[in-house]
Amino acid sequence: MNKKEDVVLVRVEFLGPIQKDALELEIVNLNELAAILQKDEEVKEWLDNCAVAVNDNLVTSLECELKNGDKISLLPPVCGG
Amino acid sequence: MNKKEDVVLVRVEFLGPIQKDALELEIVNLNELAAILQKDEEVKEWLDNCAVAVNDNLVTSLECELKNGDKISLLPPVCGG
Amino acid sequence: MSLYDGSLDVPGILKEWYEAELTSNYGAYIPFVGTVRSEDGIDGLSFDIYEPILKSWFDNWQDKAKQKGAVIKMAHSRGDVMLHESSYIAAVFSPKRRVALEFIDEFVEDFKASAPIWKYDLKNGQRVYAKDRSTAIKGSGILGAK
Amino acid sequence: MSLYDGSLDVPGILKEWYEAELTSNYGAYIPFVGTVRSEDGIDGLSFDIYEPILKSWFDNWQDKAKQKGAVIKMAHSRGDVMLHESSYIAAVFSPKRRVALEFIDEFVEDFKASAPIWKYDLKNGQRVYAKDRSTAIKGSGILGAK
Repeated sequence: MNKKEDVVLVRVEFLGPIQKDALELEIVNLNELAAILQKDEEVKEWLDNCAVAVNDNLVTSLECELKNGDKISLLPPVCGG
Repeated sequence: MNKKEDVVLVRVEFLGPIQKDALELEIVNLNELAAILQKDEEVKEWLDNCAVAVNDNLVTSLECELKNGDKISLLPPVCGG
Repeated sequence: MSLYDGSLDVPGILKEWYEAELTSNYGAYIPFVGTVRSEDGIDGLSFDIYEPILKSWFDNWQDKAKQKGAVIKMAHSRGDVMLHESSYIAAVFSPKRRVALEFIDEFVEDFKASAPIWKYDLKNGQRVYAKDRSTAIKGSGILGAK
Repeated sequence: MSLYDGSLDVPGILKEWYEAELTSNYGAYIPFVGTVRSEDGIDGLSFDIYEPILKSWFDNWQDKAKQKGAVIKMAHSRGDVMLHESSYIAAVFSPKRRVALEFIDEFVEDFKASAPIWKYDLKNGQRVYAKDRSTAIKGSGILGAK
Protein backbone atom coordinates (compact mmCIF):
# COMPACT_ATOMS: atom_id res chain seq x y z
CA MET A 1 0.00 0.00 0.00
CA ASN A 2 2.70 2.53 -0.93
CA LYS A 3 0.62 5.56 -1.78
CA LYS A 4 2.45 8.25 -3.78
CA GLU A 5 2.02 10.81 -1.03
CA ASP A 6 3.84 8.59 1.45
CA VAL A 7 7.16 8.94 -0.33
CA VAL A 8 9.55 11.09 1.67
CA LEU A 9 12.25 12.39 -0.63
CA VAL A 10 14.87 14.67 0.91
CA ARG A 11 17.83 16.51 -0.55
CA VAL A 12 21.22 16.30 1.17
CA GLU A 13 23.74 19.06 0.45
CA PHE A 14 27.44 19.07 1.30
CA LEU A 15 28.76 22.54 2.02
CA GLY A 16 32.15 24.23 1.78
CA PRO A 17 35.13 21.95 1.26
CA ILE A 18 33.22 18.66 1.05
CA GLN A 19 33.63 17.76 -2.60
CA LYS A 20 30.39 15.93 -3.21
CA ASP A 21 27.27 16.60 -5.23
CA ALA A 22 23.91 16.77 -3.49
CA LEU A 23 22.03 13.52 -2.94
CA GLU A 24 18.30 12.82 -3.25
CA LEU A 25 17.41 10.19 -0.66
CA GLU A 26 14.24 8.44 0.38
CA ILE A 27 14.64 8.46 4.17
CA VAL A 28 12.35 9.41 7.03
CA ASN A 29 14.83 10.35 9.75
CA LEU A 30 18.45 11.30 10.41
CA ASN A 31 19.34 7.86 11.78
CA GLU A 32 18.83 6.51 8.30
CA LEU A 33 20.98 9.31 6.89
CA ALA A 34 23.77 8.52 9.36
CA ALA A 35 23.72 4.86 8.37
CA ILE A 36 23.94 5.73 4.66
CA LEU A 37 26.69 8.34 4.99
CA GLN A 38 28.82 6.19 7.28
CA LYS A 39 29.15 3.79 4.34
CA ASP A 40 30.08 6.58 1.92
CA GLU A 41 33.86 6.68 1.49
CA GLU A 42 33.87 10.30 0.28
CA VAL A 43 31.91 11.65 3.24
CA LYS A 44 32.69 9.28 6.10
CA GLU A 45 35.79 11.14 7.30
CA TRP A 46 33.83 14.42 7.64
CA LEU A 47 30.97 13.13 9.76
CA ASP A 48 32.56 13.45 13.21
CA ASN A 49 33.13 17.17 12.63
CA CYS A 50 30.07 18.12 10.62
CA ALA A 51 27.10 20.07 11.91
CA VAL A 52 23.71 19.22 10.42
CA ALA A 53 20.93 21.57 9.40
CA VAL A 54 17.40 20.63 8.38
CA ASN A 55 15.81 23.34 6.26
CA ASP A 56 18.62 25.69 7.34
CA ASN A 57 18.07 25.15 11.06
CA LEU A 58 20.91 23.48 12.91
CA VAL A 59 19.85 20.30 14.72
CA THR A 60 21.75 18.66 17.56
CA SER A 61 20.09 15.26 17.74
CA LEU A 62 19.15 12.49 15.34
CA GLU A 63 15.60 12.43 16.73
CA CYS A 64 14.22 14.42 13.87
CA GLU A 65 11.47 13.21 11.54
CA LEU A 66 11.87 14.25 7.94
CA LYS A 67 9.14 15.43 5.61
CA ASN A 68 9.00 15.21 1.86
CA GLY A 69 11.08 18.01 0.31
CA ASP A 70 13.23 18.68 3.37
CA LYS A 71 16.71 20.03 2.75
CA ILE A 72 19.52 18.64 4.87
CA SER A 73 22.89 20.41 4.91
CA LEU A 74 26.20 19.16 6.22
CA LEU A 75 28.48 21.92 7.53
CA PRO A 76 32.15 21.03 8.02
CA PRO A 77 34.40 23.06 10.40
CA VAL A 78 34.23 26.80 9.76
CA CYS A 79 36.71 29.67 9.72
CA GLY A 80 35.31 33.02 8.71
CA GLY A 81 37.07 36.35 9.05
CA MET B 1 73.25 83.26 55.70
CA ASN B 2 70.56 82.94 53.00
CA LYS B 3 72.62 82.53 49.88
CA LYS B 4 70.72 83.27 46.65
CA GLU B 5 71.24 79.72 45.32
CA ASP B 6 69.49 78.18 48.33
CA VAL B 7 66.12 79.61 47.33
CA VAL B 8 63.78 76.90 46.07
CA LEU B 9 61.07 78.50 44.02
CA VAL B 10 58.47 76.18 42.49
CA ARG B 11 55.49 76.82 40.25
CA VAL B 12 52.13 75.28 41.10
CA GLU B 13 49.59 74.91 38.28
CA PHE B 14 45.92 74.08 38.61
CA LEU B 15 44.61 72.11 35.66
CA GLY B 16 41.23 71.68 34.02
CA PRO B 17 38.24 72.98 35.95
CA ILE B 18 40.14 74.41 38.93
CA GLN B 19 39.68 78.12 38.42
CA LYS B 20 42.91 79.39 39.89
CA ASP B 21 46.00 81.07 38.51
CA ALA B 22 49.38 79.42 38.97
CA LEU B 23 51.28 80.12 42.19
CA GLU B 24 54.98 80.69 42.70
CA LEU B 25 55.92 79.26 46.08
CA GLU B 26 59.11 78.99 48.11
CA ILE B 27 58.74 75.45 49.45
CA VAL B 28 61.07 72.45 49.60
CA ASN B 29 58.62 69.56 49.74
CA LEU B 30 55.01 68.55 49.11
CA ASN B 31 54.13 68.52 52.81
CA GLU B 32 54.60 72.28 52.80
CA LEU B 33 52.44 72.53 49.70
CA ALA B 34 49.70 70.48 51.35
CA ALA B 35 49.74 72.75 54.40
CA ILE B 36 49.46 75.86 52.23
CA LEU B 37 46.71 74.58 49.95
CA GLN B 38 44.61 73.20 52.78
CA LYS B 39 44.25 76.80 53.95
CA ASP B 40 43.29 78.02 50.46
CA GLU B 41 39.50 78.34 50.23
CA GLU B 42 39.49 78.15 46.43
CA VAL B 43 41.48 74.94 46.25
CA LYS B 44 40.73 73.11 49.49
CA GLU B 45 37.64 71.29 48.21
CA TRP B 46 39.60 69.80 45.29
CA LEU B 47 42.49 68.33 47.26
CA ASP B 48 40.96 64.97 48.23
CA ASN B 49 40.38 64.15 44.55
CA CYS B 50 43.41 65.71 42.92
CA ALA B 51 46.39 63.84 41.57
CA VAL B 52 49.76 65.57 41.78
CA ALA B 53 52.52 65.67 39.21
CA VAL B 54 56.03 67.01 39.68
CA ASN B 55 57.61 68.02 36.38
CA ASP B 56 54.81 66.11 34.59
CA ASN B 57 55.41 62.86 36.47
CA LEU B 58 52.59 61.71 38.72
CA VAL B 59 53.66 61.22 42.34
CA THR B 60 51.79 59.17 44.90
CA SER B 61 53.45 60.25 48.14
CA LEU B 62 54.37 63.52 49.82
CA GLU B 63 57.93 62.29 50.37
CA CYS B 64 59.28 64.23 47.47
CA GLU B 65 62.00 66.88 47.72
CA LEU B 66 61.56 69.84 45.42
CA LYS B 67 64.26 71.61 43.45
CA ASN B 68 64.34 75.18 42.28
CA GLY B 69 62.24 75.57 39.12
CA ASP B 70 60.14 72.44 39.63
CA LYS B 71 56.66 72.48 38.17
CA ILE B 72 53.88 71.00 40.27
CA SER B 73 50.51 70.26 38.65
CA LEU B 74 47.21 69.47 40.33
CA LEU B 75 44.97 67.22 38.25
CA PRO B 76 41.30 67.05 39.27
CA PRO B 77 39.09 64.07 38.27
CA VAL B 78 39.24 63.31 34.56
CA CYS B 79 36.76 62.27 31.91
CA GLY B 80 38.14 62.01 28.40
CA GLY B 81 36.38 60.46 25.44
CA MET C 1 24.80 42.30 6.76
CA SER C 2 26.49 42.67 3.39
CA LEU C 3 28.45 40.13 1.38
CA TYR C 4 30.87 41.26 -1.31
CA ASP C 5 32.68 39.43 -4.09
CA GLY C 6 36.39 39.87 -3.36
CA SER C 7 38.04 42.24 -0.89
CA LEU C 8 36.26 44.91 1.13
CA ASP C 9 36.52 48.67 0.70
CA VAL C 10 37.28 49.20 4.40
CA PRO C 11 37.39 53.02 4.52
CA GLY C 12 34.21 53.20 2.46
CA ILE C 13 32.28 50.73 4.62
CA LEU C 14 33.46 52.25 7.92
CA LYS C 15 32.37 55.65 6.63
CA GLU C 16 29.01 54.39 5.37
CA TRP C 17 28.17 52.77 8.71
CA TYR C 18 29.37 55.78 10.72
CA GLU C 19 27.27 58.17 8.68
CA ALA C 20 24.24 55.87 8.74
CA GLU C 21 24.14 55.97 12.56
CA LEU C 22 25.33 59.53 13.04
CA THR C 23 22.08 60.81 14.52
CA SER C 24 21.00 57.57 16.22
CA ASN C 25 22.55 58.81 19.47
CA TYR C 26 25.01 55.98 19.94
CA GLY C 27 28.00 57.03 22.03
CA ALA C 28 30.28 54.17 21.01
CA TYR C 29 31.12 52.69 17.59
CA ILE C 30 33.58 49.79 17.53
CA PRO C 31 34.46 48.18 14.21
CA PHE C 32 36.61 45.08 13.96
CA VAL C 33 38.51 44.77 10.67
CA GLY C 34 40.11 41.50 9.58
CA THR C 35 42.92 41.70 7.03
CA VAL C 36 44.73 38.88 5.23
CA ARG C 37 48.20 38.39 6.71
CA SER C 38 51.23 37.16 4.87
CA GLU C 39 52.13 33.83 6.48
CA ASP C 40 53.09 30.34 5.36
CA GLY C 41 53.78 31.63 1.87
CA ILE C 42 50.12 32.15 0.94
CA ASP C 43 49.10 34.50 -1.85
CA GLY C 44 45.72 35.15 -0.27
CA LEU C 45 42.62 33.50 1.13
CA SER C 46 39.36 32.44 -0.42
CA PHE C 47 35.95 32.05 1.20
CA ASP C 48 32.78 30.02 0.69
CA ILE C 49 29.69 31.24 2.50
CA TYR C 50 26.41 29.45 3.16
CA GLU C 51 24.14 32.43 3.22
CA PRO C 52 20.83 31.14 4.67
CA ILE C 53 22.38 29.97 7.94
CA LEU C 54 24.74 32.93 8.10
CA LYS C 55 21.73 35.20 7.86
CA SER C 56 19.79 33.48 10.66
CA TRP C 57 22.93 33.39 12.83
CA PHE C 58 23.37 37.13 12.23
CA ASP C 59 19.70 37.94 12.82
CA ASN C 60 19.90 36.14 16.14
CA TRP C 61 22.85 38.31 17.19
CA GLN C 62 21.05 41.43 15.98
CA ASP C 63 18.15 40.52 18.32
CA LYS C 64 20.57 40.10 21.23
CA ALA C 65 22.14 43.47 20.40
CA LYS C 66 18.73 45.15 20.23
CA GLN C 67 17.90 43.92 23.73
CA LYS C 68 20.90 45.89 24.97
CA GLY C 69 20.04 48.95 22.92
CA ALA C 70 22.86 48.21 20.47
CA VAL C 71 23.09 47.47 16.76
CA ILE C 72 25.52 45.24 14.85
CA LYS C 73 26.79 45.51 11.28
CA MET C 74 28.79 43.02 9.32
CA ALA C 75 30.47 42.76 5.93
CA HIS C 76 32.30 39.73 4.55
CA SER C 77 34.02 38.73 1.34
CA ARG C 78 33.11 35.83 -0.94
CA GLY C 79 35.81 34.30 -3.12
CA ASP C 80 39.41 35.47 -3.28
CA VAL C 81 40.99 38.12 -1.07
CA MET C 82 44.69 38.74 -1.56
CA LEU C 83 47.46 39.61 0.93
CA HIS C 84 46.92 42.84 2.90
CA GLU C 85 43.36 43.11 1.65
CA SER C 86 40.47 42.86 4.11
CA SER C 87 37.78 40.18 4.15
CA TYR C 88 35.77 40.92 7.27
CA ILE C 89 34.32 43.88 9.13
CA ALA C 90 32.00 43.66 12.11
CA ALA C 91 30.86 46.67 14.12
CA VAL C 92 28.81 47.42 17.18
CA PHE C 93 27.09 50.71 17.95
CA SER C 94 25.77 51.23 21.46
CA PRO C 95 24.77 54.11 23.71
CA LYS C 96 27.57 53.38 26.23
CA ARG C 97 31.05 51.96 25.83
CA ARG C 98 30.87 48.85 28.08
CA VAL C 99 28.11 47.20 26.05
CA ALA C 100 29.97 47.84 22.80
CA LEU C 101 33.33 46.63 24.13
CA GLU C 102 31.84 43.40 25.44
CA PHE C 103 29.59 42.83 22.44
CA ILE C 104 32.28 43.18 19.78
CA ASP C 105 34.40 40.60 21.60
CA GLU C 106 31.57 38.09 22.03
CA PHE C 107 30.32 38.64 18.50
CA VAL C 108 33.70 38.22 16.82
CA GLU C 109 34.48 35.08 18.85
CA ASP C 110 31.12 33.48 18.09
CA PHE C 111 31.51 34.47 14.46
CA LYS C 112 34.78 32.54 14.35
CA ALA C 113 33.19 29.50 16.00
CA SER C 114 29.78 29.45 14.33
CA ALA C 115 29.42 31.46 11.13
CA PRO C 116 29.02 29.09 8.14
CA ILE C 117 32.03 30.36 6.21
CA TRP C 118 34.87 28.19 4.93
CA LYS C 119 38.39 29.47 4.43
CA TYR C 120 40.93 28.29 1.87
CA ASP C 121 44.58 29.20 1.46
CA LEU C 122 45.57 30.38 -2.01
CA LYS C 123 49.02 28.93 -2.54
CA ASN C 124 50.89 27.89 -5.68
CA GLY C 125 47.72 28.27 -7.72
CA GLN C 126 45.79 25.87 -5.44
CA ARG C 127 42.79 26.54 -3.19
CA VAL C 128 43.43 24.49 -0.03
CA TYR C 129 40.85 24.18 2.78
CA ALA C 130 42.30 25.68 5.99
CA LYS C 131 41.35 22.59 7.97
CA ASP C 132 43.75 23.13 10.87
CA ARG C 133 42.46 26.65 11.56
CA SER C 134 38.79 25.67 11.29
CA THR C 135 36.40 24.98 14.16
CA ALA C 136 33.64 22.38 14.21
CA ILE C 137 30.30 24.11 14.82
CA LYS C 138 28.84 23.36 18.26
CA GLY C 139 26.73 20.20 18.10
CA SER C 140 28.76 18.71 15.26
CA GLY C 141 29.26 14.99 14.90
CA ILE C 142 25.72 13.62 15.31
CA LEU C 143 26.03 11.72 12.03
CA GLY C 144 29.32 10.09 13.04
CA ALA C 145 29.70 6.45 14.09
CA LYS C 146 28.76 5.99 17.76
CA MET D 1 48.59 60.48 18.99
CA SER D 2 46.87 63.48 17.41
CA LEU D 3 44.90 66.27 19.05
CA TYR D 4 42.45 68.34 17.04
CA ASP D 5 40.62 71.58 17.73
CA GLY D 6 36.91 70.71 17.62
CA SER D 7 35.29 67.53 16.33
CA LEU D 8 37.08 64.68 14.58
CA ASP D 9 36.78 63.71 10.92
CA VAL D 10 36.07 60.08 11.80
CA PRO D 11 35.93 58.56 8.28
CA GLY D 12 39.10 60.42 7.33
CA ILE D 13 41.05 59.34 10.41
CA LEU D 14 39.90 55.70 10.22
CA LYS D 15 40.95 55.65 6.57
CA GLU D 16 44.31 57.31 7.25
CA TRP D 17 45.19 54.80 9.98
CA TYR D 18 44.00 51.82 7.94
CA GLU D 19 46.05 52.85 4.94
CA ALA D 20 49.12 53.66 7.07
CA GLU D 21 49.24 50.07 8.38
CA LEU D 22 48.04 48.31 5.24
CA THR D 23 51.29 46.49 4.57
CA SER D 24 52.41 46.09 8.21
CA ASN D 25 50.87 42.60 8.25
CA TYR D 26 48.43 43.20 11.09
CA GLY D 27 45.45 40.84 10.89
CA ALA D 28 43.18 42.83 13.20
CA TYR D 29 42.32 46.55 13.34
CA ILE D 30 39.87 47.66 16.03
CA PRO D 31 38.97 51.32 16.32
CA PHE D 32 36.83 52.70 19.14
CA VAL D 33 34.91 55.85 18.22
CA GLY D 34 33.32 58.06 20.89
CA THR D 35 30.49 60.33 19.79
CA VAL D 36 28.67 63.03 21.75
CA ARG D 37 25.21 61.80 22.78
CA SER D 38 22.17 63.93 23.29
CA GLU D 39 21.30 63.65 26.98
CA ASP D 40 20.34 65.98 29.82
CA GLY D 41 19.61 68.74 27.34
CA ILE D 42 23.25 69.44 26.48
CA ASP D 43 24.25 71.17 23.25
CA GLY D 44 27.63 69.49 23.21
CA LEU D 45 30.74 68.82 25.23
CA SER D 46 34.00 70.68 25.63
CA PHE D 47 37.42 69.33 26.56
CA ASP D 48 40.58 70.57 28.23
CA ILE D 49 43.70 68.48 27.74
CA TYR D 50 46.98 68.54 29.62
CA GLU D 51 49.25 67.41 26.85
CA PRO D 52 52.58 66.56 28.58
CA ILE D 53 51.06 63.93 30.87
CA LEU D 54 48.69 62.67 28.18
CA LYS D 55 51.70 62.09 25.97
CA SER D 56 53.67 60.15 28.58
CA TRP D 57 50.57 58.12 29.49
CA PHE D 58 50.09 57.30 25.79
CA ASP D 59 53.77 56.49 25.21
CA ASN D 60 53.63 54.06 28.12
CA TRP D 61 50.66 52.26 26.50
CA GLN D 62 52.44 52.25 23.14
CA ASP D 63 55.35 50.43 24.81
CA LYS D 64 52.97 47.87 26.30
CA ALA D 65 51.38 47.37 22.87
CA LYS D 66 54.78 46.95 21.22
CA GLN D 67 55.65 44.14 23.64
CA LYS D 68 52.64 42.26 22.29
CA GLY D 69 53.47 43.04 18.67
CA ALA D 70 50.64 45.57 18.48
CA VAL D 71 50.38 49.29 17.82
CA ILE D 72 47.94 51.89 19.22
CA LYS D 73 46.64 55.08 17.67
CA MET D 74 44.63 57.82 19.28
CA ALA D 75 42.91 61.04 18.30
CA HIS D 76 41.08 63.43 20.63
CA SER D 77 39.34 66.78 20.40
CA ARG D 78 40.23 69.97 22.24
CA GLY D 79 37.52 72.54 22.88
CA ASP D 80 33.92 72.23 21.77
CA VAL D 81 32.34 69.18 20.13
CA MET D 82 28.64 69.38 19.39
CA LEU D 83 25.89 66.72 19.52
CA HIS D 84 26.44 63.72 17.24
CA GLU D 85 29.99 64.80 16.50
CA SER D 86 32.89 62.63 17.62
CA SER D 87 35.60 63.61 20.08
CA TYR D 88 37.63 60.44 20.55
CA ILE D 89 39.09 57.63 18.45
CA ALA D 90 41.43 54.96 19.74
CA ALA D 91 42.58 52.00 17.67
CA VAL D 92 44.65 48.88 18.06
CA PHE D 93 46.36 46.97 15.27
CA SER D 94 47.72 43.53 16.07
CA PRO D 95 48.71 40.38 14.22
CA LYS D 96 45.93 38.29 15.83
CA ARG D 97 42.47 39.17 17.03
CA ARG D 98 42.68 38.20 20.75
CA VAL D 99 45.43 40.71 21.52
CA ALA D 100 43.55 43.50 19.75
CA LEU D 101 40.20 42.68 21.39
CA GLU D 102 41.72 42.66 24.87
CA PHE D 103 43.95 45.67 24.27
CA ILE D 104 41.24 47.99 22.99
CA ASP D 105 39.15 47.22 26.08
CA GLU D 106 42.00 47.78 28.56
CA PHE D 107 43.21 50.86 26.73
CA VAL D 108 39.80 52.56 26.55
CA GLU D 109 39.07 51.82 30.21
CA ASP D 110 42.43 53.14 31.39
CA PHE D 111 41.98 56.15 29.13
CA LYS D 112 38.73 56.94 30.92
CA ALA D 113 40.35 56.52 34.34
CA SER D 114 43.74 58.13 33.75
CA ALA D 115 44.06 60.37 30.71
CA PRO D 116 44.42 64.02 31.81
CA ILE D 117 41.39 65.33 29.94
CA TRP D 118 38.54 67.28 31.50
CA LYS D 119 35.03 67.25 30.16
CA TYR D 120 32.45 70.04 30.32
CA ASP D 121 28.81 70.07 29.35
CA LEU D 122 27.79 72.85 27.00
CA LYS D 123 24.34 73.85 28.19
CA ASN D 124 22.44 77.14 28.02
CA GLY D 125 25.58 78.93 26.90
CA GLN D 126 27.54 77.68 29.94
CA ARG D 127 30.56 75.37 30.14
CA VAL D 128 29.95 73.18 33.19
CA TYR D 129 32.55 70.71 34.50
CA ALA D 130 31.14 67.14 34.27
CA LYS D 131 32.10 66.43 37.85
CA ASP D 132 29.73 63.50 38.43
CA ARG D 133 31.04 61.59 35.41
CA SER D 134 34.69 62.24 36.21
CA THR D 135 37.11 59.85 37.89
CA ALA D 136 39.88 60.78 40.30
CA ILE D 137 43.23 59.62 38.90
CA LYS D 138 44.73 56.71 40.83
CA GLY D 139 46.83 58.02 43.70
CA SER D 140 44.77 61.20 44.06
CA GLY D 141 44.26 62.88 47.41
CA ILE D 142 47.80 63.05 48.79
CA LEU D 143 47.46 66.79 49.37
CA GLY D 144 44.17 66.41 51.27
CA ALA D 145 43.78 66.74 55.02
CA LYS D 146 44.80 63.51 56.80
